[in-house]
Amino acid sequence: MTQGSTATATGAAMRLGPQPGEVIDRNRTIEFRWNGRAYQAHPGDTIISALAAAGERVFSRSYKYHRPRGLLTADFLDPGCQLQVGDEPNVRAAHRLVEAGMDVRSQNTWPSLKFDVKAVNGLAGRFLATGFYYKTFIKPERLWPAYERVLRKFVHAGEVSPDTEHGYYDKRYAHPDVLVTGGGPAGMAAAVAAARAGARVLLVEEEHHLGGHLRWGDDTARAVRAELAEQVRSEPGIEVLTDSVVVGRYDDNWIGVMQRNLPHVVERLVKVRAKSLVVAPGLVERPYVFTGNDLPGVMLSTAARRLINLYAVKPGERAVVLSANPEGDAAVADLQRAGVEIAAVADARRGQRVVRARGRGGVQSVELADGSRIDCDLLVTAVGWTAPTSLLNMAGARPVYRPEVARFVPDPAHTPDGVLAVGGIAGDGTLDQLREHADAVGREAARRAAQLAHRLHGALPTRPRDAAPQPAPVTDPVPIPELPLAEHPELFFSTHGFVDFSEDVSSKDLVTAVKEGYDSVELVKRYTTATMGPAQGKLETVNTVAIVAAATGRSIAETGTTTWRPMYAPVTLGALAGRSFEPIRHSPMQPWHERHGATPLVAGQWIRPEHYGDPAAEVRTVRSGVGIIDVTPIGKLDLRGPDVAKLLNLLYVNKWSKLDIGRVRYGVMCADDGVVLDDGVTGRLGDDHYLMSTTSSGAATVWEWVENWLQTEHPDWQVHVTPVTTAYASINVAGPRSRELLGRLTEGVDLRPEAFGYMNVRTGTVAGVQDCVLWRIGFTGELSYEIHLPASYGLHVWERLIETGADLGVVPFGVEAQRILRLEKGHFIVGQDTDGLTQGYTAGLGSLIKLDKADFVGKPELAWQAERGGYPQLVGLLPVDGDVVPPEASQIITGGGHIAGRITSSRMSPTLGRAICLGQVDSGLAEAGTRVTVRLPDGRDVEAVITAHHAQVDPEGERQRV
Amino acid sequence: MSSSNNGTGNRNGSRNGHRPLRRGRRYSAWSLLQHGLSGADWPVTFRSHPKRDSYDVVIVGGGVHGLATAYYLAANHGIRNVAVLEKSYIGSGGSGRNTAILRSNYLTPEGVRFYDRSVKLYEHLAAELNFNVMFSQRGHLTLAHNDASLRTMRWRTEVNKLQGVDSEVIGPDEVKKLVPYLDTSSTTRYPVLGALYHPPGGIIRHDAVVWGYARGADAHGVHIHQKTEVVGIDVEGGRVTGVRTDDGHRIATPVVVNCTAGWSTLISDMAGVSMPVQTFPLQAAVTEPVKPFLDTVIVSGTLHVYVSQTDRGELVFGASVDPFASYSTRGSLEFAEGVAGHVLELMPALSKMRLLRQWAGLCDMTPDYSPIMGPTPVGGFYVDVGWGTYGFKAGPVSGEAMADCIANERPPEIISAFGLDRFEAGRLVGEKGAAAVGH
Amino acid sequence: MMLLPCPWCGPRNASEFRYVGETGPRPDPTTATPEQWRRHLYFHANPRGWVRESWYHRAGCRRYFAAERHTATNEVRSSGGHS
Amino acid sequence: MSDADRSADGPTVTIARSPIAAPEPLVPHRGWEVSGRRSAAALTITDLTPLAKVAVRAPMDGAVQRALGAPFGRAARDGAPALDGTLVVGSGPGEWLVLAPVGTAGEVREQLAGIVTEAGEFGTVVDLTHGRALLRLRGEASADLLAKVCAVDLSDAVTPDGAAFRSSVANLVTDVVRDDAGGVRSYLLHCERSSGQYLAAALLDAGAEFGIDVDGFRDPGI
Repeated sequence: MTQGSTATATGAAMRLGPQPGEVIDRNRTIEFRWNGRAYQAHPGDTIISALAAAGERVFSRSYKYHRPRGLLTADFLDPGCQLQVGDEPNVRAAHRLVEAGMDVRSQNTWPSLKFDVKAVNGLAGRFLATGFYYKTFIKPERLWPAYERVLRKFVHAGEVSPDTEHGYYDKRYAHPDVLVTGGGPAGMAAAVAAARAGARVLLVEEEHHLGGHLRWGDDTARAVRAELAEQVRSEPGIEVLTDSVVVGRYDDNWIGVMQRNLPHVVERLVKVRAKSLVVAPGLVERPYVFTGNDLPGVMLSTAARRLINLYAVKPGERAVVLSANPEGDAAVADLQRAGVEIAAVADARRGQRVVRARGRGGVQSVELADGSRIDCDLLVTAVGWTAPTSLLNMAGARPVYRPEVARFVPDPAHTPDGVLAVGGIAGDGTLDQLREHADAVGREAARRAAQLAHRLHGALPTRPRDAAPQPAPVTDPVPIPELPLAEHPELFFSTHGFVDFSEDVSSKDLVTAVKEGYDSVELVKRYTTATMGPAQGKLETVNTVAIVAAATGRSIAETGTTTWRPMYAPVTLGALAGRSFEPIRHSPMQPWHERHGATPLVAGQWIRPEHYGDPAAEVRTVRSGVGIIDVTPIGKLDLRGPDVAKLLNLLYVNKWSKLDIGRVRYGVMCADDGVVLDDGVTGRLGDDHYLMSTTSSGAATVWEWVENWLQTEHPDWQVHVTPVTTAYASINVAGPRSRELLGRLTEGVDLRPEAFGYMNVRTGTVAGVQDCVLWRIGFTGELSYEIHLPASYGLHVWERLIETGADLGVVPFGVEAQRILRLEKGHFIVGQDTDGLTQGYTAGLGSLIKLDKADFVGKPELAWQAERGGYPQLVGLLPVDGDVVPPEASQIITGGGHIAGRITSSRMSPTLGRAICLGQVDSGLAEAGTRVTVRLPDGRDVEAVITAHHAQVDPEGERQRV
Repeated sequence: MSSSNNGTGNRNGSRNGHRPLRRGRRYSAWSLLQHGLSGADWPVTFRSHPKRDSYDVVIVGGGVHGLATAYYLAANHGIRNVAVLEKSYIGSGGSGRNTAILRSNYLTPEGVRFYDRSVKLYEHLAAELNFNVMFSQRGHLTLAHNDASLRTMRWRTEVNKLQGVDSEVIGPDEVKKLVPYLDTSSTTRYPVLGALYHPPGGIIRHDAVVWGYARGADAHGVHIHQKTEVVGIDVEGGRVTGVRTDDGHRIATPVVVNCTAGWSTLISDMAGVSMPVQTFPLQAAVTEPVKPFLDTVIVSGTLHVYVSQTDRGELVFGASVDPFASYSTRGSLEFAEGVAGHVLELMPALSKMRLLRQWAGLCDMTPDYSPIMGPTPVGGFYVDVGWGTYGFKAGPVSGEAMADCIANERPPEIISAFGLDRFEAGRLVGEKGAAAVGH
Repeated sequence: MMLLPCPWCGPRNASEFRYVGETGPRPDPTTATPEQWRRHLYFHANPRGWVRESWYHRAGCRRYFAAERHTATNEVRSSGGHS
Repeated sequence: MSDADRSADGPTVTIARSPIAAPEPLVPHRGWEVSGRRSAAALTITDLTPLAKVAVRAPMDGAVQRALGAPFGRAARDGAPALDGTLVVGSGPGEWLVLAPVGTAGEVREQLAGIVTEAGEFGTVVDLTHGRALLRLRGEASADLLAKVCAVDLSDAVTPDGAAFRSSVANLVTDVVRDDAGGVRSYLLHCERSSGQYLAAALLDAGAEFGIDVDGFRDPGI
């Protein structure tokens, strides 16, 4: 590829003199690169207008046949104008403004745009007909992957680079009364009318300037544009977003808007909750289907007019115009003014038709239905319009086909109250009629918005109770004048040609599909992929429907359209993603952990220390001396009220009626299907005051679950639940010397075993911090105290423990050491040693579950489980070879590879110097002493013995009771 | 049950006047060449017929399950007097709305066996049906971002291996080799700790599967009635006697099979059979095409997203079902935002790709994320429903098993765990554990 | 996104809520048969139409409430206290 | 502050810290370590976590509510006489959060307990001073900033001065109080303490385009 640095910048062979409506800044010239060569443009040019001004007319190669493609619509939808710009693929180059230094390249060409090797596909076209994929490459089966690799090379698109940086994308919310989508004359008029009626209005325009088709119209049109634009500007209640597009309308007028022209961000998604939506996208000009209709030089009348009037680009030298409407006639006048020779005007209203365009690399001649053949390099067609009704369809409206106007028209009867349509999508008429209609609709949209606001805001708790009531909104609807629909001949196709340019689907393909039995428009779409390309059917759908209708002998109305789905316009993943909002949670001691080399562990939203270098050493220190662990994420619920004991009795499988003040108790919760839900200890701090702990991961779930039982089943119970998980920093001080360490820092609590025994709770002062809650419990199996202290002092107390315990050899320990300690002690972890179907008895809770309680959550299923027997059981296991740690999830098998259980937890025990496990096994294997076979991931089988206890260290629990 | 159909006798009514089909015109490169040269029309792939007054079996739902059931009833059991009733066009429901991912790396032995059979059938489906369904076995990766999901991956792997299914847990470096665009650095919010790699998994052309079965069933004499909605099911003395359709027909039949997704409760209600089912939308989306860079299917259970790239270059995205039950297929902006955010968490270089289209299908979720298959308390009324998000993967094996179940009047072993009676009996299937990391 | 009228906070985006779903009265645990109990646990009316269901305003007032919603249109016609 | 800076002997001085990293200079304030930074920017964010925060639960629309003076959805400074210098926020149906000057949590808790007792209703009082992070946004652009991270309509029609609501802010459940100060638009935001740093970072990021700056802690009461 040539390096542009050596090439001369290519000038402006086709640039016209100044045009009255032009949007380019002739005083400045910028340079960019096209396929490696330098080109010049004026600010305001689109990439394509600059290239067209330089005389370029081929911008891409087509999907299947690699035919050269040029300008068709000269706007966002243009199927032949998708280019690679730097690392951005599929840029709509007829919409994107040129920027200095842009590196623009054609896509899908090899080795070059002018000479494309894959163009031989064109010769093979008759064999690449509809559905050819389905009919071949069937046998031999083993060759399909090779065929597929070739197919994937032919993909018609740009490239993404693995080095693309994720730019700064952003979002915001907006709550306008009225959202107007489309800033043409009708959209502007509706916005102004709504604003003048008191509404806050958001006006969204896809192009870079307001004005719609007035921008490329005559002097009168431009004068009206200027007048309306000035009205919009002077209304303070209107916010205008240009180069922005509504991407979808969802339930209750929830609307996504993509905003592209911002200084601080690449793109911004505005999420709008509008009270009224006014849909004003205008009309999309429809291409005509005939042989050769995709040749560069065949373009729509709106494309020719845009080029001339907005960008001062001459679309060709000698033109044929096929005109069925005033837009086509206006194009003739524009072309003449631009100095384009008009070779012929074929007037479709008088039955004239184009049947073929010929040429290599571009139009060279055109054949009319009467057999005449005219040499030209430009064919402009004006054969009618498509109403882009997507947003209305997303609101539930079904468009109906009106043959006399040759287009689908929205059916207002099936449109929800909050959605109205103005402008070309609603009807035709003079500019004055459109403005009058839009004015009425704008006022009506404001009225409906005010009514809705009155209904929605009336009872909001956030409004002052004594505020004056909002004035009742006007109730009489604004009379909306009927818009006429202009008659238009039905022109869809004359001969076979391309229907979907981006998918390379021809009318012949559609007819073939129908003949093969794919005879509804949806099946045709799926079989041929017509309408599924980047223009999203806006150019192709109606022609597709017309051709399917003709092929099936049904009318267009009977055939109907395919479903228009969001997005209305393609939207970048970056804009949809926006900023990443993933809350994370830190304990107050996190700065210390980070300073002391903790390896972070992501546990849900929490970031926790997994270890501080050597988890096995941490375990040994806890067993022999003292360690401290940050257990702040443990869920904590403050429970107050006279009925707390009732609540605990309902939620836990064990009994709570007789828990004395100062005592804590372990409890397990099951759901009503008997499946283990959560566990933890709860302590009684006062008469009507309890502190409940839950697992870290279960904290939110348990809180919502508790509230559910209280609010829906027992609203009469007097209990208040306050989540206090992060109101407390939680530190577990564990190990034989923990009492000694704590004794040095604690005031107001007698730590002697006879005063503060196992499973008791006290409150007191630790390291000068008052209101600390101390639980004497033993998840690690050692003498240990769990301190819950006011969180703001967490770091202070932690640092004091470390300092004060230095001579005792205190170490911090992390989650991994805790997992090992608890496994040595045989405590199960909900969600690891149990799963979504593990009922209480399976988890070994038989002695805890009190079926003699009148009721508790899960009781019936647990009673039936006990009665049924034969359930799997959680057991302790010791591998016979103590050096082999069967990885968690290793399967326990019996003869023939039958699965009879699995290892749920396993570690090398630093205390015992051997492998230890917990596992679930079928009931027949649960007896202590049973030998089972464990299949390791590497395929080896090892033996393990079921033990009498889950605990392998101190099963009697003597160490924690000292 | 025996076939009362006259087999191939009524095949001459082809609309376009072609000679009668012999299992359709064979498709091949040779026939493609012939047609290319001669310009002749291809025969009709599947025909429409007038409705008969009675059929031996009426299947409700013209998706892959219904059509496969019809195909195997005819092909494997000689039961050809079968009607498939489809309220819209064939494949318009879940079959045409899923993300076309196939795999068999489930959690429970019964699940693995069942889906493995489905993958095996899919592997040879193109040849069986003489219709290229473009099954692309480019591998399937389920990423683990935390200990718990890594443990579940290992669990699935070990069960898979014991059932002879190719699965292994691989580390971040190997993952990076398979998917160079993936951010496998350890500093991301959701670091990739490893993945369950399942080489036989991949994607398929979902519509082609529907059309292939329709063509095969049609060739065996099955009647496919599109745009025919069932509005009632007649039950007398505890047995099905017929169905009524929206065009006023009553079709007599001793056997009705509910093969619908999204509508299974409504159809079962017509027969008076209540269901442990809730219907949720499942959304999907597709981007504009870019040059292929992603071979494997990527799934992240933690981030609720799955991604694959089609042979057309589009990325296809899916997520978990919507957060509340609904029969709406309208799609939501939150889905598009969420899926884009999660895809960029995994592959940050894709921020400039554009989402082109989003849609939704309906999923009938059961309490244990496993299907409901087989007979019901109403005689002759069978169900093949409750597929949650896994229905398309199970199309062939379900058709084969349901055909067997109907022909032999008892559920074959491969679906014995999936009976409707398991819920009242408290025998839920253990697939619940793997559901969080599905697709 | 559907706007869900919280009886306490007023209309809010549905994403602020947790869907609980169809809820029926819990059968008497002392007399329910396994079949009755499991019907309560697992079976749903799942209509395509109006349904009375429970929601939890997780990001708002943290109250459970019942709402009547049309499952095809997502229209909500009333919401109020629980049950 | 490194470990070496600490003296092993001497009386224990407890130091309370906010979860939100404070920009220099760090200064002590009534037992808290706070930022002494001063900013004159038009849009500022201030960490008010040291303020006392006490939660009250009691029946909605009962005697406690009458005494506190703020119904659900509204915040009030003219509550019970005993609560001078506090801001009473009606944060939920039958749920209040009382914000008060640093170090007054104990007194406020007792005063509130007295109100509950006097009302004769089932009510409870919980000190959440250490359970919540509290921030103030101040400046005319504060609503534009919030509109980037919060879906609730911030117009006067929906959330006028004194409005209190709980919603999702940057995907985090957050309590928001519109509390204009000196005629300038201002919002108080509070969330679970453990996510305070996350929320502050999200607000700073969203406010960058408006020139947001950190203004350190001052003890203005509330």
